[in-house]
Amino acid sequence: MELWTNGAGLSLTVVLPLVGAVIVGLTPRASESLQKVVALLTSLATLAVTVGAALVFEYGQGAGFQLGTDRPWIPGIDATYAVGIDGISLPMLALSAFITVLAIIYSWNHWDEPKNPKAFLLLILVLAAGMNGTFIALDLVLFFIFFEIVLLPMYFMIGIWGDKTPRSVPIFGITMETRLYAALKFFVFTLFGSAFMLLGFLALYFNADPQTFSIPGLIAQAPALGALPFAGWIFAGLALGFAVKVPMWPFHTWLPDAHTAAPTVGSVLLAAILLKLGSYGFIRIAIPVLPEQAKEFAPAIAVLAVIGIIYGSLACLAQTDMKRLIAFSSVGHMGFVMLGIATMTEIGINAAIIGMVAHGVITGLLFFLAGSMHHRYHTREMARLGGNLALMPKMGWILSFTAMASLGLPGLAGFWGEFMALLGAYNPLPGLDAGLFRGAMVTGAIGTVLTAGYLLWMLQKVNLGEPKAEWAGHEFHDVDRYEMTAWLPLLAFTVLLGVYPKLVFGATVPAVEALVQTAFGG
Amino acid sequence: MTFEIDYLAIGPEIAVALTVMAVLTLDLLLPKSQKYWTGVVAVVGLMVAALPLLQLVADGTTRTMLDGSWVVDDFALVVKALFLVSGYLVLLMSVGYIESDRYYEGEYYFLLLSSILGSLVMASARDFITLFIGLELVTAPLFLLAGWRKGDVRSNESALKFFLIGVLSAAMLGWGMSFVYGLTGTVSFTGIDAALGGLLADEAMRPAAVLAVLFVMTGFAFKISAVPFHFWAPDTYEGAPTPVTAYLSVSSKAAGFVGLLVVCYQAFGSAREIWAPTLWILAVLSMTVANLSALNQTNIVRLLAYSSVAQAGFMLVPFGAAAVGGADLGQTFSATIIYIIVYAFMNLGAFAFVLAATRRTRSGLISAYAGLGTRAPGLAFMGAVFFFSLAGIPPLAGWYAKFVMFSSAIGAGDTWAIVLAAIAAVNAVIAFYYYAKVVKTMWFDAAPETPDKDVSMVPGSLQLSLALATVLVFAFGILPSLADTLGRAAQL
Amino acid sequence: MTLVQYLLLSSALFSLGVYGLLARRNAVMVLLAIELMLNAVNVNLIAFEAWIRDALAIGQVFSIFMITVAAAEVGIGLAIVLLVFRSRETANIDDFNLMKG
Amino acid sequence: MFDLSLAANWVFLLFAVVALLGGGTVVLSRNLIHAALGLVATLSSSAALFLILGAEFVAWVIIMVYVGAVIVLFLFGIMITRAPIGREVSLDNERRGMAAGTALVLFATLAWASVSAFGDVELTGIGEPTSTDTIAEALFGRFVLPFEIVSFVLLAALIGGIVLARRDATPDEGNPV
Amino acid sequence: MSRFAPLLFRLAEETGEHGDEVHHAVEAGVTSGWAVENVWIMLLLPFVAAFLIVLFGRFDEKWGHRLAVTTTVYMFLHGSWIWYLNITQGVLYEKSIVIAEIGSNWVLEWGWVVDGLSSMMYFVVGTVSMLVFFYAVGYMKGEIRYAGFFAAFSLFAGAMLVLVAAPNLAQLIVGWELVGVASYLLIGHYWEDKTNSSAGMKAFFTNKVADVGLIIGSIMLATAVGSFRISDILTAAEEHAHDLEAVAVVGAILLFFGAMGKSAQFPLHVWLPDAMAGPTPVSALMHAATMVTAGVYLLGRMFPLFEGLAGVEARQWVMWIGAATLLLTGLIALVQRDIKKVLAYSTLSQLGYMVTALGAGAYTAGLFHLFTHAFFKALLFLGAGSAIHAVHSNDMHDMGGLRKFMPRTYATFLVASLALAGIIPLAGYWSKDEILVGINAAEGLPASEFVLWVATVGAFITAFYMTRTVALTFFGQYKGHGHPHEAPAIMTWPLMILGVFSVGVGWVNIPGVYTGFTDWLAVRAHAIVEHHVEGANWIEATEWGVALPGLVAGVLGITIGVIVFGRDEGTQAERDRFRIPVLYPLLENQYYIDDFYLWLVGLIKGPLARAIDWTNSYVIDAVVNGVGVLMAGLGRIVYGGVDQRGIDFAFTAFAGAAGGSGGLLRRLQTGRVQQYAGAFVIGAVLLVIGFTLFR
Repeated sequence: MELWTNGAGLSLTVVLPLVGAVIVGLTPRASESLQKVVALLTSLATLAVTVGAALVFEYGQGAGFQLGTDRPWIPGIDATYAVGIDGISLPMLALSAFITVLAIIYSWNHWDEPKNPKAFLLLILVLAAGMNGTFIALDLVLFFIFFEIVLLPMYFMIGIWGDKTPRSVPIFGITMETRLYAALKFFVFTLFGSAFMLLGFLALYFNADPQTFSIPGLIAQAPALGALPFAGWIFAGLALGFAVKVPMWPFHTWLPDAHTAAPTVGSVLLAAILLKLGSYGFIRIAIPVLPEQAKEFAPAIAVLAVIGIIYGSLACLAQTDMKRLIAFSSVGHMGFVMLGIATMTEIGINAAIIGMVAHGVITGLLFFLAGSMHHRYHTREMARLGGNLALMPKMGWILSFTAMASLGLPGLAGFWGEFMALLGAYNPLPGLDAGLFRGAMVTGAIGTVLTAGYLLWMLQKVNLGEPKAEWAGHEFHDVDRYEMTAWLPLLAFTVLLGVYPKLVFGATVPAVEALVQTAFGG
Repeated sequence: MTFEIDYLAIGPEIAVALTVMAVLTLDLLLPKSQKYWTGVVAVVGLMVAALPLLQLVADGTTRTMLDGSWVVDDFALVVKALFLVSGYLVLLMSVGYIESDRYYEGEYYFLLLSSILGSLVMASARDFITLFIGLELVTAPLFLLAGWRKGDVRSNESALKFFLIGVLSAAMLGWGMSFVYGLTGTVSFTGIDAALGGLLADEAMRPAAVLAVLFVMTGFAFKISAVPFHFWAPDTYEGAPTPVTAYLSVSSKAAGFVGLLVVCYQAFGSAREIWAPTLWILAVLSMTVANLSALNQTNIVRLLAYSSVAQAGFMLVPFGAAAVGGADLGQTFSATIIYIIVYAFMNLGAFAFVLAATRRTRSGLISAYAGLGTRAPGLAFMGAVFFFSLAGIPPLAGWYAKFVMFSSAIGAGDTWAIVLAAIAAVNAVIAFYYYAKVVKTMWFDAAPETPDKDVSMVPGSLQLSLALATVLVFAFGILPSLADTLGRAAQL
Repeated sequence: MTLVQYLLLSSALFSLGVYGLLARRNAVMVLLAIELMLNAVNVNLIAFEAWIRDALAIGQVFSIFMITVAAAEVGIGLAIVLLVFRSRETANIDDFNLMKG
Repeated sequence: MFDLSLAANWVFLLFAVVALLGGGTVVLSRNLIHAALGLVATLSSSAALFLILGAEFVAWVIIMVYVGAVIVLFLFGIMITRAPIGREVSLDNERRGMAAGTALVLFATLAWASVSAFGDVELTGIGEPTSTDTIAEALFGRFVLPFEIVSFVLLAALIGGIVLARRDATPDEGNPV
Repeated sequence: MSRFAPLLFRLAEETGEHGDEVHHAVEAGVTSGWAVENVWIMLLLPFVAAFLIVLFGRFDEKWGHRLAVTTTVYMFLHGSWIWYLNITQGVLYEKSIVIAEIGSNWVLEWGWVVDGLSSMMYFVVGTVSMLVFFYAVGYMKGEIRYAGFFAAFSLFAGAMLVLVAAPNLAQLIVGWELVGVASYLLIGHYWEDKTNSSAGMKAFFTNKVADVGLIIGSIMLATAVGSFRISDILTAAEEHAHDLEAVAVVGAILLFFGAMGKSAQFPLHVWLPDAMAGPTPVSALMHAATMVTAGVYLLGRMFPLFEGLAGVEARQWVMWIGAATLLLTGLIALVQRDIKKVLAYSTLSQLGYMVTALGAGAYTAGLFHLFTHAFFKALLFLGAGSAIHAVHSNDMHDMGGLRKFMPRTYATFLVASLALAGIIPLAGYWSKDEILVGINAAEGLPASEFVLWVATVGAFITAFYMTRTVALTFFGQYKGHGHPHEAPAIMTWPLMILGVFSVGVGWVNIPGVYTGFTDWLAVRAHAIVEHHVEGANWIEATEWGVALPGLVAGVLGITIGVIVFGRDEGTQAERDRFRIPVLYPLLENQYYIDDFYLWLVGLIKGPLARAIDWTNSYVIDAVVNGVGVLMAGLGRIVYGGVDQRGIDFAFTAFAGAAGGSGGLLRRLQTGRVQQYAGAFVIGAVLLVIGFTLFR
């Protein structure tokens, strides 16, 4: 079909949400249901396009990008509107489109103060455009644009609908509202990273011959680029930009604040998709374009990843705020993703991708749950919760299930990412220090114990035990229709991915194989 | 010797000059209540001036006259178009502002148009005398306009400071030009360029040559308000009427850059070893000092003043990158132009927003914008667009300006250029903080209890300028080739 | 006669002007100092022209422009001083410190 | 070098000293009127020097424009602003030392550059006045555009100056920014 | 010895050099057919049941047992059928369904293995599950979350089957951890009480710690071989593949570490006694068939590796740990008052036997003990549950004299106790005897004589505490409240069936008479080499030098037990309070291992976690915030100090040197415009000088 051969189909994943955003923006502020319907329909249409793309996608074809196009955009700097997907981006694109729909469904009757559905839905749709765009972009400039576009809506989401309780900044004796602190921190941190990432992109461009921003074009020139005397610096710039987004220790501190402060849907999108932009960047750009440098940096990445795993888990154990605990857990989980990437092997990178998808599904759901519980209890202090399973059985069981999935229970989605990352780390790419990676593997495996520890501990505090006296007279509404509609698909996917990981591997394996073959010569 | 005048080549200038006269005459004839017609004439005049410009564009050939002292090439056409459009936007912004008080409408437009005329002259001037006079014509009316709010002592003070520094810079510029003349025996750029290289190589001549080059640069450094020649800017910006400030920060600054571009790349082309490192230092100083200073500002206009100093620093980055031997001068040249083009519209937008917002808040304090997001969402949206564009966040136009700026530095490839790029990158992050602070105040802070004093409609002309700037900021951001093509066409 | 003697004279005048600009308190005095500087430029231009003697007498033409501009500047400067004086009842520059930001 | 056997040099010395004394008065005098008169002295001496150098036209322009018009303007300014006429202690600010230092460094730099570059240039053919024709031709030929443009500078200064200097019946209410 | 005709695999029956060493390997009659090809139904059904119970349980709680019991009946039938096929013909079947292929050599699969070992487990799991499920229908009647209980129960059994069926290590890990989760849910069934939920957490968490070993070990072995398939790994082990050789010992020990968690070996045993917090049927199932046997099963499954390539170096640890467990936990059982805790520690001790046996290389003996133990231990728990159900207390000091009230329970419990004590001819005797013989034969292993002594002493201890338990519970006077009465039929029927098993299952492997069990288990794809006793009849075949001390130890234990607790029925509780000074507190506190773990966990959760959190806020974040504050401060300095004061800044330093500090303040307040101008000029001059001097 024409739609799929000229890139129009893929472009729709960006254009549709934007069109939706404009329509929502034009509706009168009072007609909320119209806005909701428009937003839902656009996101569903986007999902449909993504599904369509997944259907026409040729899975067997490893190398090369499909369904894309390459059109002139900014001739002055040789930047083109180049889009396309391969087996690595397809799952991420699908995840993004999928989570967006659920976020909008969930938003149907959940509005954080100061409500204003029009603005909120508009931001979700803009965010969706940015996220989808990042996953289809095949030009560094285009990638950069989409990578940055997501910042704005998220900044506003956190800043306007975020947590309004005061937060004191230790040591400096400053007190400000959590949302303001978090929004600023989120933005400045990411901007800092991406500024250096941009410098890296430019350095790649100028040292390529012919000069190009095209990702496939640069990959084709990887040997020459890798031989540059300062290629290590270029990689460091790229890595800094991506590492902040992932986030890797020690660039992670924006994450707990941003996730905790963001409104529920914001946290969900942040955790489910935005973090993946960083790790995706590593796989899509940093490694294939500068494989030799990636190899040089791999031990450092692995060490930081493992520190992140242990550090994140231990930090979780010290949290009293449920949402903050879940937020910190992302540091650990993304540590596994990065460990997988650091191995530079097929198995590790596949692990990273399925880990990303699984983390998106599971942690997204956890944030939904944390939000809904906050909605009902008006507190996230675990010391005040307890007996949730008795007060709201459905909510409680879903929470238990999701926590189990999050701790990497085999048979559920989270397992493969962790397990295979460890598997990859045991036998990293030849040439990498196997001893170090094996040490990382053991430490990472110990991290899984700690992960289990804090999640079980959270369950015990929140779900189990007798309900606290303060909730004695309260009527709690268990999971409602919209919540269930938004969560059931996630639950289903958690099981499906666990039982049949080929859902993701089917797409990724040939692509990753090609990637590793090209980068490291097999 | 006879000198032919090519009237088409000075067509835009003639049109503007006629408009100036028309405005002045009309001001004399019209009764007080009808003075707004002067504004209308001014706007129309600028539009008319675009006609010869379009003709020249269509014509396509480079026109040279008066012994090469007046050149109409692609560079001149692009920047003239920029001056006309930004002048047009400033006029639109001025209409409501000037009407709202007793601001001597006719004289105001007269002075503004004179300044625009000066900037047009600068674009084509290829000798020092013409350039000097053009520069003075840009600046002199602005000294006066800065003090236009006669009842406000801050305005008076700002005019005085601006004037004193301006004249000092004119004196230094004059001194420098006199030395250039003395050293080379000519004032035409091509002649100077030919002679300067030898002079710099001559041990005895070198001090004088350096002095000449740097004193000339000083004059332009004042105009673009680069640190440490920027001290007038915050005070003057704060005190001057806001449309004038907008003009100062955009057109006047752009005129300074145009002068700097032709002087550096043409007249002092062989003195790159002098001006490029100098501007490297000025770029670093401007970015760093201005950005850090801006962090603590409470007044919106003063904040924008420091912002514009910092942006000047970013615009100087390509010059600094040119210090590298192997730098692609075409690249660095067009990087500055593209930056100026993009900057013009987002900064004008920011000022238009300030004008519109201040009509509601009746205060220049940033904190007064609290809750604007709920009180006037459309306006606050545009404000966010302009401020984030200034911060360089995609998909707003500012990103591309920053992009080409970084690109020129990285493209030069030398360590110093990359250090400059890294400093610029850190500065871009710092700058984000204060731009975001304004947006934060508008959108995140709670609205004050007291209702707005004046919720009257924003004047149509101001709305138009806001809308135009918003559209352009989005258009340049999403399709940067619009600005890119113009910028790259504009080669000397 | 040597060129440099004129140049030294103008350098001295220029420097005196700078001193006045920096040290004087009264705005009118500062204006006077600036005139001194602009005049120094003229001395330069004429001296150079006397040496170069180009066909167009560029130095002289330039100095005429310089004088014209200087005259305009004086007019503007005095108007501003007058304006400031009217609102502040002083011409003392030290007092112009309203905007500290 | 400076040749004292040449009469022109004595003339130069005379006017140069007057010019410098005048300049000194401008920046050092504690009396505004004296300062203004100091400027007159400087400008007149430079006009004389211009005559020596053959720039007749410029010399007369200086006399007419500056001594005739500008100084009068200044005196008006001095009187309108009720500037203290007579000895005034506080005419200089506290940064005299700093200002003097700056000026000295500047002078040293300028002098060094001048001497280094033009230390050995002899001015020959002095006293042949440039004909006004030449200047007119340049002004209306090669430099016609700046000539036209500079009129706008003057016009702007004139009109704007009037507006600013004019005393308004009622002060405007003042926009906040 | 009966042998089946070789069909698929090589027949490897060779008599060892010493006559008593037998290589046995595969001889299978059944390699296809409905029963073995459709094991997936048995694997999937419990999960479907669990899902359906969750779905329908809220409409009617009865769906809980309806679905669950139906499932287990099916499991029993299918498992029994396969077991029957194995007994009669031998079964060997393996099926794998690819779920993902990664790269060139990594394949992820779901599948099932049917061979002697797994069909034994299918049978045990199916049978014991079914009986316990029936029992639970009565036991759990009216309890909170009745349906949910059965859902988790089904999950428990299903997970165990997934583990047992695993043809590859990845699936094994999946089943392994699912068992852990199900146990977490079941132990913490009464989660309103924090003790119970903590017990669940402890079980899960301890297992998770051990799983690290399993996962790393699996990864090491699988990487060395290039496949997760157990058969590939074992083939490589048989062929002494070079890659595997390098990691075999470490990998095997790590696998054993994983097994230590599930099979609760010392010192990872701490979770098992706490797991008594769950309802009694859970304990019965967990101790008999579904969870603790997993570790032993794993050792059995990987036995060719342990026996061959990993060798003594790995196996000695297995044996020692097993011996330590059987002795140390047996001792603790002596001092327990909670009847279920006694049984729990006895389970630990018996697991120690099994592990010791496998460590010593006695493959059949270890698994045979697993087989017999499953029945009598399930029976003991169900009997204890029945007693608890009657007196509403776990404390044996609240019981006493129950034989009068609950004759059926008493009779079956007694039989099971004797079986456990290893009294001839009950089931336990035969398996324990074989273990002792196996240890005796393990000459190559260091300290095997000592371990034999430990095992013999263990037999004495076992007999002693079981006697104590029976005495305190069923003899003497009733010390509790109310009138205890016999449990309903649905609970006693399973008891009696299990009683029959407890008596008879040992007879399937009597040396010299009928060694069917040995053959049944030998049906597998990879050869096992072990010491095996042959002879005309069991008296001849039995190595009495080993068997007799074991039997005597058991009898002695019972005798002393009867002497201590049996005589004066009125004061037995009194005598039970007898304390041996140092030893008793040590046993009472389980050698303080629990306390050590609690301290450790507390350390991690408390100070360490807080330290990390502190680091986050006060170090990393402090840097981040510090940069922000620094920038703001720098901004103030630059703005106020440099930008707004201009050159004064420089000149103040100038003047300061000259001692002119008096003018400082005034300087700072003077006219700014001239400072600007000064900066302007100075800036230009400095540049000129700079460029001229430093070109």
